[in-house]
Amino acid sequence: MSKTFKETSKTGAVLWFFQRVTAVILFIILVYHFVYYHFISQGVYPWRTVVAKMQSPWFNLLQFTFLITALYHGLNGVWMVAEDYIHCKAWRLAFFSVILMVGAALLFVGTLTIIKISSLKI
Amino acid sequence: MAKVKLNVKVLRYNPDTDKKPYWKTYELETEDDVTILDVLNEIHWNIDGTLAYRRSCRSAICGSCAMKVNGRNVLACETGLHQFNSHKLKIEPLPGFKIIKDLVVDLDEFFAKLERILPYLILKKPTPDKEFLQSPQDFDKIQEAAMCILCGSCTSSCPSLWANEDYLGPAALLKAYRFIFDSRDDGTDERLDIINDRNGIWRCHTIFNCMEACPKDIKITEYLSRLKVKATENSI
Amino acid sequence: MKLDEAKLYHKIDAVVVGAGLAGLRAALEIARNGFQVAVISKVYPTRSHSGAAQGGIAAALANVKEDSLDLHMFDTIKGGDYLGDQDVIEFFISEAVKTVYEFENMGVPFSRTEDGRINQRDFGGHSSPRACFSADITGHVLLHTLYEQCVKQHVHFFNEFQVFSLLIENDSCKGVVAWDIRNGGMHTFHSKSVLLATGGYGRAYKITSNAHANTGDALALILECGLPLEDMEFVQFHPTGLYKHGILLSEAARGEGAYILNDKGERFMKNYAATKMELGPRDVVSRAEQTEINEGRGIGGKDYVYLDLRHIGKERIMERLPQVYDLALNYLKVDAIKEPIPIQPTAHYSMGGIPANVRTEVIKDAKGSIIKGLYTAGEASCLSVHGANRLGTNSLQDAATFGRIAGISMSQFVRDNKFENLPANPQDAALKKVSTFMNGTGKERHSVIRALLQNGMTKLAGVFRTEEDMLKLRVLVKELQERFKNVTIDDKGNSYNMDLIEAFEVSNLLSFSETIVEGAIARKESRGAHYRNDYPKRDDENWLRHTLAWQTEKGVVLDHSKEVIIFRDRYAPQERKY
Amino acid sequence: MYKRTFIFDPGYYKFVGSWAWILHRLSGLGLIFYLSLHIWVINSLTMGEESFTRVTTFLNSPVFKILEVGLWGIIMFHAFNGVRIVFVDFFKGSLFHKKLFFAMISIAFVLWAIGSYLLLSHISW
Ligand SMILES: Cc1cc2nc3c(=O)[nH]c(=O)nc-3n(C[C@H](O)[C@H](O)[C@H](O)COP(=O)(O)OP(=O)(O)OC[C@H]3O[C@@H](n4cnc5c(N)ncnc54)[C@H](O)[C@@H]3O)c2cc1C
Ligand code: HEM
Ligand code: SF4
Ligand code: F3S
Ligand code: FES
Repeated sequence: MSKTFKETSKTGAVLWFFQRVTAVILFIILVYHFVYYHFISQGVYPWRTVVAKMQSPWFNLLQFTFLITALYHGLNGVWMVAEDYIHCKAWRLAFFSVILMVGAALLFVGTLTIIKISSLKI
Repeated sequence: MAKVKLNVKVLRYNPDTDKKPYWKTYELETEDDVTILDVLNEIHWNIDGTLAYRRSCRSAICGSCAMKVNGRNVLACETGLHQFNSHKLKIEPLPGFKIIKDLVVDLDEFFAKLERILPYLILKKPTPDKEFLQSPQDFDKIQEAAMCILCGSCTSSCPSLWANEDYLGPAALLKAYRFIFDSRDDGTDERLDIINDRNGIWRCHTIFNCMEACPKDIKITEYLSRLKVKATENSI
Repeated sequence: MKLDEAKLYHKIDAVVVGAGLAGLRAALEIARNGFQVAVISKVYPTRSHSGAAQGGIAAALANVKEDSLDLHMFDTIKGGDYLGDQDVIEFFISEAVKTVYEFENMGVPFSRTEDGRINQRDFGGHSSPRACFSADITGHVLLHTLYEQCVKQHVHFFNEFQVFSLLIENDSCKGVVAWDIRNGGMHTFHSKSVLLATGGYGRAYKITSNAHANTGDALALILECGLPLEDMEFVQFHPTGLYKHGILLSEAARGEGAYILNDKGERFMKNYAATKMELGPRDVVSRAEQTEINEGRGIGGKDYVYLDLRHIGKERIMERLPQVYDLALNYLKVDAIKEPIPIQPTAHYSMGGIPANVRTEVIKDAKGSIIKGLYTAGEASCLSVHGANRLGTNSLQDAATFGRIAGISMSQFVRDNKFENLPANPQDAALKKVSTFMNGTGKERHSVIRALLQNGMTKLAGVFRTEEDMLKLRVLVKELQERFKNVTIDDKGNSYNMDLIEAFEVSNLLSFSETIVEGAIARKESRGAHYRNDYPKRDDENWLRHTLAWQTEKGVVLDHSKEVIIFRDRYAPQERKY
Repeated sequence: MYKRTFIFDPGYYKFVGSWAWILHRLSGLGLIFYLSLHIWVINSLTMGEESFTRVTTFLNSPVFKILEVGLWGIIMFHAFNGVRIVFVDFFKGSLFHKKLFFAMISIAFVLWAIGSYLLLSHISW
């Protein structure tokens, strides 16, 4: 039996389970998000109107949840794909770091955006 | 029962002389009610004795004769010509395994993986004088999984295995299911610890090729799902 | 290919040849006793033919209905037409219950009764539901469980190794020589004790329910060593073999009420066994079928009759007989719900084999002198539990129980004895076999010779036998043996040389078939599975005796001096009526 | 011994399960790629009125609308197949996974068509 088998990682259950939990949350948010922002609010609106709408706390909460779950779900998904195809331990580690960094960066930018929008003076 | 002309393409490989497998075509005439195994026998016995393949029971119970015929994994012995529309056959060894010779593949890893999941009853209670009691409902949970003939069709058809040869594979995981869900067994924790692994159950992405390939129609994916839930319950 | 010399020599306490139920059970016992044991098998253990057994394993557990050891013993003796040795049978029955409970405790998934105990079903010839079963895959689950237990005990497996010769010198067995099928190369296994558990010899027949691997290799090797075989003329024919294939359709079909019909659509069993009809014992039904066929009432005048399930109804067929349905559909394109299934009698079980005593030690003569360190169990052996006709489900029990006993005997032997020196040039005999085939220059194909032999055996020494037929067969076998000397093979390579293996197997078939023929010619009576048209009666006066057959320069030598052991006070022979 | 490599064995990809898996994987990767872009684009909203207008104008251009129709399709597929996967994992979906696949795909398709109509109908061509 190949030696590689012994490099275990026991995080599979957590990844698997939360991928599903986030999937269900995403399903709900995403449908809402699309229906609301892409179908209903169509056309070119004045900046002021849009930002005003975006400053409601309810909207911010939703946006933030979406950001977190989608990032987690998406990057976790990428990591699961990587686990399938990258067999060398060092490469896996490297890839994982990249994912973490990208995740952190996106989280930062995304959070910043939300905060900035809500603190904009109209 | 009429005679038919067959055109049979077989993937040949002899480790002593060939660098790479190659296709060889045989033309022959047989009855139309024969099985793929009969066709191979006919070739081996009367046309070309160098062809090698595994077979024994020829009644779909020993699991020797799994191979890929016209694009899917089957047991050669239970697959009749009539299951195909044409009289052209394309026969190759199971994908994903190493070829020893012609249609004979290396099963050492396959069996090693099976051994890995501790495929025997683990008892932490004393054995009774007679039998352990087990309800018919509990028996039903494992009956289908116990039908597995270890033919390797499922594991060799799984894209996850093609990408990662260390993946335990559906056959071994099904065996794990068979013991973990056996009401008599006390080894759940040990076994879950083994399959809850990078190369274990989490490499299954419910691709269902295994279920398509299984000659015994075992609902493999369903059992693997139950294992995943069990493993999750145990570690979260 | 250059092979490492050191790797071709193995020194190990015990060698088990054959990884069926008998072989694995023995290996498990030896390993549990702390000795080194190697299992040599020409197929992966889980591919052994024990896995094909469907019906069940017999033991008088009385889980479903009242039962007793006595009754089981009586059924077995009567089923065997009083040729079984009753001391062995008594021992066998007394161990049977333990064997099954042990299996259960090892994890075999048995079907269960409502209150959670091992379920049991009726089976032909047993007077109480005694067959412990697991759906219709009993042999399969037993075999797999045993294999798994052996894995747990770190038994050394030599899979896809075929034994080519036995190392017997001065009535003592010192090991075996085996060919590595996968890579080529001859390996010597030097051991204190050897178990032969290579299964049945159904492959001597054209129509058989046996696996391709059941070529009785060990029997031929025994003959080669100048040792005898016992009761070889007793070959059981099962009435419901799938037409042309011989694959077994379970007895359960008739249990569920299937009819057997001839060309006129008659349930002809009414002419042969009016009370039991289709549920008569195997030999009776097989003979009835064969008579119909011989007298031209086969379907369309051909050599088969119909097994008719149609009246049973779709639901019940699918629920109770799924395997029968699948087999008919996959192999013959017959939809059993709408059409009757073509069947014919099929060679099924070999009562004869390597003679041994109740401790499974191989014996070399009618007096019971043993060969030191050589053991046998399972279908390859003839301890004479089954006599002239085996009852369904008794054979798994036989293989398992005497496998265990063999393990115990061998452990004892290994503990008490030292390694003996190997004979000089141990590999010579085996290598010579390989080189004869590899360097053969003749034009004969082994497959052709085998087909001729199998045809001959099925036709001339099948369900019905006459002196005339068998004399013809004797000539045929001799002729084929001559022709075989000119055999050549296509494949001259080392790796997975199936051609070589098959040539070797055909030579074995040719060798022991002789003893079947000679035994059958000599036995001038009809008993159990052996039926002579010219001597249709059982003859207890003269024939309550076993046949021992040796192969010599001058042909087969028979000895009938080994008398059947009978407890006259309890189980005196009586007429066998069902 | 010879090891055949089977990164892609077309012979085997003809069953519902493996297509669902491949598409799910590709769509998932596509989505995370898009999400990254999305976050970056939204960020530009905070740069002030000017950049906002530039971006929203682009977002309402036919080119982007057509891209969005594609995106909507990918999302619908991934979302509904994702629901199928959840069913397979937790609710014995394995026993009818093919039917489930076609059912989910149908719903996804219908919603995709409706959504696409809505998206495209807002464009001033
Ligand atoms: C279709 C069918 C159904 C049956 N159903 C029942 C049933 O319901 N109940 C019942 O009690 N019995 C049944 N029997 C009979 C029973 O299955 C067999 O008698 C029993 O399994 C024999 O077991 P074994 O261990 O002796 O041999 P096997 O299981 O046949 O094993 C033989 C082993 O020997 C090995 N071998 C052979 N030659 C060599 C060699 N030269 N070198 C190395 N290895 C070798 C083989 O690889 C194999 O592993 C059935 C038989 C058949 C054919
Ligand atoms: C709409 C709701 C969504 C649902 C119901 C959903 C569902 C799922 C599920 C169940 C999986 C696990 C697949 C598996 O383990 O085999 C998965 C994987 C994945 N998802 Fe989603 N998802 C959704 C949205 C998203 C979004 C928005 C993204 C991108 C950011 C995304 C990216 C991924 C990726 C990359 C994978 C990994 C693919 C793989 O493992 O094959 N998903 N999704
Ligand atoms: S699960 Fe099915 S396909 Fe897989 S090894 Fe067992 S019988 Fe073969
Ligand atoms: S094909 Fe493979 S991915 Fe899972 S469902 Fe079967 S094991
Ligand atoms: S030969 Fe045994 S399964 Fe096909």
